[in-house]
Amino acid sequence: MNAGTPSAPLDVMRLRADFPILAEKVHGRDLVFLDSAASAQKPRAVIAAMATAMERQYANVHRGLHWMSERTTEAYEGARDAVARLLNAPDRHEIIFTRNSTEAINLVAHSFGRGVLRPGQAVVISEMEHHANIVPWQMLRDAHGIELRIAPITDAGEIDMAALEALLADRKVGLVAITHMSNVLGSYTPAARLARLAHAFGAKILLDGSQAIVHRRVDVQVLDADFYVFTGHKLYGPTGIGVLWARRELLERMPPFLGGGDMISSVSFARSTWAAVPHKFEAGTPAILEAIGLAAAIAYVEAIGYEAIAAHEAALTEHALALLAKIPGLCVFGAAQDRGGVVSFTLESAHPHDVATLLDRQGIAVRAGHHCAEPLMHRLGIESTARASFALYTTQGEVDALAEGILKVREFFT
Amino acid sequence: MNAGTPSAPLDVMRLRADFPILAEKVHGRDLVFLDSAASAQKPRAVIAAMATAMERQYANVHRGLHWMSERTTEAYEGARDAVARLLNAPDRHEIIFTRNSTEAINLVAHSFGRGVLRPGQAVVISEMEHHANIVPWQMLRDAHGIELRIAPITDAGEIDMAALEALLADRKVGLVAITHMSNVLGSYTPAARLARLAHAFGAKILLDGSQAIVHRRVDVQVLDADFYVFTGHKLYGPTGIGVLWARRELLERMPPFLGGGDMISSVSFARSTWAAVPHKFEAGTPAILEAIGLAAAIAYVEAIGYEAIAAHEAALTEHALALLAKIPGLCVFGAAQDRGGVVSFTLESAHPHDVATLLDRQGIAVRAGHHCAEPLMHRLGIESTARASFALYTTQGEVDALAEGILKVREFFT
Amino acid sequence: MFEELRDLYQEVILDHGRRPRHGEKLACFDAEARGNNPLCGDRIDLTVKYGPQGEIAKVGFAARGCAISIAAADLMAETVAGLSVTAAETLSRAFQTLARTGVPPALDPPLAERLERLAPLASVHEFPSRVKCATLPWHALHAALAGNKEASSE
Amino acid sequence: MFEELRDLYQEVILDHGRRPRHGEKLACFDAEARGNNPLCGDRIDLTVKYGPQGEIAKVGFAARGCAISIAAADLMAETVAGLSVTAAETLSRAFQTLARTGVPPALDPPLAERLERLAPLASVHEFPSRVKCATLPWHALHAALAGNKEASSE
Ligand SMILES: Cc1ncc(COP(=O)(O)O)c(C=O)c1O
Ligand SMILES: Cc1ncc(COP(=O)(O)O)c(C=O)c1O
Repeated sequence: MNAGTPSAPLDVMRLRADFPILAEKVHGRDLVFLDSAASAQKPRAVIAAMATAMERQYANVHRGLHWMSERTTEAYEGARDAVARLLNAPDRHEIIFTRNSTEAINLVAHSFGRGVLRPGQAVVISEMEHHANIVPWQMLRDAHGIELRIAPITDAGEIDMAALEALLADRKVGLVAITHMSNVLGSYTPAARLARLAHAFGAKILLDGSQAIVHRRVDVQVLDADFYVFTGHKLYGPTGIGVLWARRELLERMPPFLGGGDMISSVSFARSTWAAVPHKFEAGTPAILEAIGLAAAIAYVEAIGYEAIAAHEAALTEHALALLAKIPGLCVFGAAQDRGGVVSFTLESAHPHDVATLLDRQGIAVRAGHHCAEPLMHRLGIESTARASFALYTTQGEVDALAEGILKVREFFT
Repeated sequence: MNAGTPSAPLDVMRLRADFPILAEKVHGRDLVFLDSAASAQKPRAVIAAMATAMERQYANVHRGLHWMSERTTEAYEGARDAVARLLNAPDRHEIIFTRNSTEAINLVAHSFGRGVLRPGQAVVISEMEHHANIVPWQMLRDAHGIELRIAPITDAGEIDMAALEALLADRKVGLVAITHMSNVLGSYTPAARLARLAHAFGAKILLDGSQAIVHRRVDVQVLDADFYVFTGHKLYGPTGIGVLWARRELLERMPPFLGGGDMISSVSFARSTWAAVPHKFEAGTPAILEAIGLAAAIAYVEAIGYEAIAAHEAALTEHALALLAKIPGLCVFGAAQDRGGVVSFTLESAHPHDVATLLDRQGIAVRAGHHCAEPLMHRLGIESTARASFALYTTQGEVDALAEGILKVREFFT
Repeated sequence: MFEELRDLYQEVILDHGRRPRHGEKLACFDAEARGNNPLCGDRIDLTVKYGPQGEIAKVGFAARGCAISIAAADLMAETVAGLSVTAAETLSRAFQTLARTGVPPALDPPLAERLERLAPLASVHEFPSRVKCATLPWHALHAALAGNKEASSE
Repeated sequence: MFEELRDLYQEVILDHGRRPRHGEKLACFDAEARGNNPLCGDRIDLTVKYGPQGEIAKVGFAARGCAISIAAADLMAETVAGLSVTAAETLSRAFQTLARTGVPPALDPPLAERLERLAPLASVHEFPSRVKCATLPWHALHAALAGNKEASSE
C-alpha cells in the first residue's frame, strides 16, 4: 500500500499501481474507469486482507471457544473499531454492519420508523435522493401511516433551506433523511446545518453518506448527526457490507429488525429477549470477510489521507467542468457551491445510453440512466444523464480522454 | 481444484491441499478443524474467484452500459444460474440472493408472513430449529397475529410426524417451516414427506437447508418444497451471501421486503412500482463478489460430487459415534435413523466450554454452547453441548484425534 | 475509431432513431400497452389499431430512450403492419432470438422477408446491455396484443 | 500436554468450580439479579444480603456454566463479603481489568489483598472468549447492587 503524507499532493501514478484492475484493457484500449460512484475498484490491500483471512485465519465469530474463532472475532470486531474511528463515533457499539446503504436505511425505516415514530408523524426527504433513501420511506408511509414530505432543491442543485424549514414548522416531522452528497449532481449538502435545523424542530437527522464519505472526512460528532449510513463497495471495500451508525440511545429504543442467531439474549418458544447493541441488529452470521476487507479499505484511505484525496478530486472536477463547458450541445447538471467529483451531463445529439456505449468502445466507462434517482430526473425535466465520477486513482489524462471521447461521440451522431 | 468421479471414494489428502488454512498450526499443533457446521473453510478456487474478480473484472451490476459492468453482471447472474442448477429450480428467476439463511427466512417471514398469511393463520416450526428459524416467526406472531405452533421431536431427535399431523388438522396452518438437517443432532428430516403432509393440509413448506445442502444433493422439485434457504459460508463459500429459493407464483404474490435501487420498476414520490422477480427482492447493490465466490464453491462441490462427499462423511460419522460410545461419561445427543456428520455430546466431568478450551489447546476446534438452539437444549434438559462437525476435508485421523483429545480432557478434570 | 460500432449504429438505425416514422401514439386505437425498462428508464407507450380481419393495421408509439430503442420501435411498427396477431407473435419471438444471438431463426418466406428488414438490429447481441433496448418495443407489443397494460424488459 | 492450561485451570479454580461454597441462592436476601451470557448460554442468579451498615453481608448464587464461571462466581462471593457497596464496585472494576489484561491494577491495601485472592483467574486474559465467563458474576453483582434485575456480559 502506498501512502502520502496528508497534505502532500497525491502521487496518483503510484497509487494506481495498488489497483490491479486499472492495468486492464477494454475493447483493446486502456481502461478509463469513470464509474467509481457506482462502485469503486479495490486496492491490493483489500484483496489481500480477504484472501489472507480465508487462507490463514477463519472461522465463524462470536460463538467459538477455539483459536480460529477467537482470532476471527477479533478481526471482525476490529473492523467495527476501524469504522468507529473513521466516523469518530463516540461508542463502538453504535456501529452496525449491514449489507449496504440500502439495508442500513431500511433498518432505520423499519426499526426507528415503525418502532419509534408514531402514525401522524412525518419524515422529510429531499428531491435529490437515491431510491435507497426514498422507497423505504414510501413503504413506511404506506404501512404505518407516516407522512412523507419532500424538501425541494434549488435550480443549482442545493437543498432549499427555507423550504425545508417550512416543512418542519408544524413540528410533526420526526426524521429528516437527506443525502450528504448527491450521486447525480455531486452536490454536498450542509450536513451540520441540516442537523441543527432538524434538531431545532425536534426531528432526528439521517445522513446518507454513500457518496460523501468516499471523498471527505466525516465526523458524526461534529455534524451532530443521529444516523449516518454508508456502503463498503464505494469506499474501495468489498461488496456485501455497509454501515449504519446511530446514537446509542436511539439504537436502544429501536426494536430489532431481523431475528435469528447472535441477536438474542435468550430464546424460548414463548418469548425471546434481545442482545445488547450492536448485536441486537446483526442477526445471523455476519459478513465477516467483508468486514475484514472494509477495515483494510479504511486503513488504505486513512493512510493516504482525506485531505489529499479531496484536493486531488477537486482539481479533477474543476478540470472536467472546464473541458465539458467547451463542448457544444453538452449540458452539465448541478451547480452547487459545494460539489464533489461526480459530473452528470447530456448531449443534444445523442441519448445518454448511446453516449455510454460509444465511450465504452473507447475504453471509457461512464454510467448512463436515471442513477436510481428518478424523482430528481423528473425535477430536472429529463429521463437520464451520462455520469462520469472520479476516485483517488483518477488522472487528469483520463478526464482529457473523457472530453475527447465525448467530442467523437458528438461527431458520430451529427 | 481437485475432482473425483462421483462414485469414487474421496482422495481426502488431495482435497485438503485445496484448503490452505488446513496447513495452519494452532497453539503449535496441527489444526484439526471440526467446526465446519458453524462455517466451513474455503478452497483456493473460491479465494481465487473473488480475488480475480477484484483484480481483473469488476464494476457495479445491472445498470452499467460498459464492458466491466456487463461482464460483472454476467458473472453475478451466472451465479444465479449456478444456484438454480444446484437446487434444480425450475426457473432461475426463483433464486434470490440474501446475506445468509437468517435473512432469507426473515424475508419469507416478512413478505409471505405479513403479505400473504392472514391473522388467525398459523406457522408450524419444530422443537429442533435454529434460532434463525424461530425468532422471525415469533416476531411475526407478535406483530401480525399469526399463531406459532411447535412440532415436537421424538427422543431420537426426529420429527414426531403424528404430532405434526395433529397440528395441521384444523387447516389453519399456512406454513410449515422446518430444518432439513439439525445443526445440533445431525438429524435429517424427511423433507419430501413433510412437504406432502403440509400440502395435504393446505400449508406451504419452507425447508431450512443451511446444514443439509452441505452434505447431500438437494432437488427442490423432487422434495416438492415451496421455499428452500441456505447460506454460502457453510457450503465452502464466502460470508455475506445466502439464498432463498421459492416458487415463482409465491414470489409474485409476496410484497417486497427491502426498498431501494434495483428492486423498482419506477419511482415517483407518489408511488413506486416493483421490478419483476428476483429483482423485486434484491434491493441495492448486491453481494456481487460473494455471489461469484459462491458460484465457485458450488462448482467445486459439484466437481467432487455429492455422492462421494456423503459417503465419506457417513463413514466418518459412524467411526466417530463408535469411538465416542467407548468414552465413559460421554453422552451423544440424537439417534436419528437418518443422520449426518454433526455430533453433539456432553462429558460428565467437564462443562462443554471447558471441553472446547482443552480441545483447542490440542489444536482441535469444536464448538460449545447452545448452538443457537436454546429451545432444543431445553427439550434435551441441558444447557449446552460440545459439537464436532465434519466436512469433505475431514479425515479419520482427525476423528481419532478428537476421541483421544476427549480422553485427555476427561483425565484433566477427574 | 468507431468502425465496429457501425455495425450497431448502421445508417438505417441512426436514421430511424432520429426521425421515427411511427413515433406518435395513434389517436384512434384498439389496444395499448406501456413498456418499461426499469434498469435504465426507457419507456414506450404503444398503440395498436386492428384491421377488419383482426390483423394489425397500424402501430404508433411515443417513446423515450436511446437511438437503438427508438429505431427498434419504429422498425417494429413498420414490419408488423398487416400481419395477423399470430404471425406478429411468431415474428416477435424470431426477432428476440436474432437480437440475443445475432442469428436469424428459420421462418416461412413471408415472415422471413420481414425479419430481414430487422436485420440491421442483429448486432445488438454483441452489446448485452443493449439487447433490451431493441426488444422492449416487442415486449410492449406482446402485452398490447394480449390485452395487458404493462410490459417490462427484464 | 496441558501444561499451559494449568494456568487457567489452577487447582483452586477446579476446586471452586466443582464444589462452590456459595453455590446456592440465599433464602433471605435484599437484592438479586440475573446475569446472562447470550452467546454461550451461561447464566447466574445472584442474591445479596446486606448487613447492618449496608455492607454486603453475604452473596449466594445458582449458576449454570463452565468451571471458570462457577469458580469466578464462588471466589467473588467469598471476596466481596464484608465490603461496602462502593468498595465492592471498586474491586469489581479492578477484577475486570485483571481478567482482561492479566495485570492487577493498584489498589489500597485492604482491597489489594482481596484482589490477590482472585489472582488465580488472571490468566483468563489469554483466552479472550473465556474472559466473559470470569466477569459475568461481577456484572450480575453490579446489577444487583444497582437495583437492576438483568445483566449481560456482552
Ligand atoms: C440449521 C441452521 N439454520 C440457520 C442457520 C443460520 O445461518 P446463517 O447464520 O448463515 O444465517 C444455521 C447456522 O448457523 C443453521 O445451522
Ligand atoms: C447517494 C446514494 N445512496 C445510496 C446508495 C445505495 O448504495 P447501495 O446500493 O450500496 O446500498 C447509493 C449508491 O448506489 C448512493 O449513491
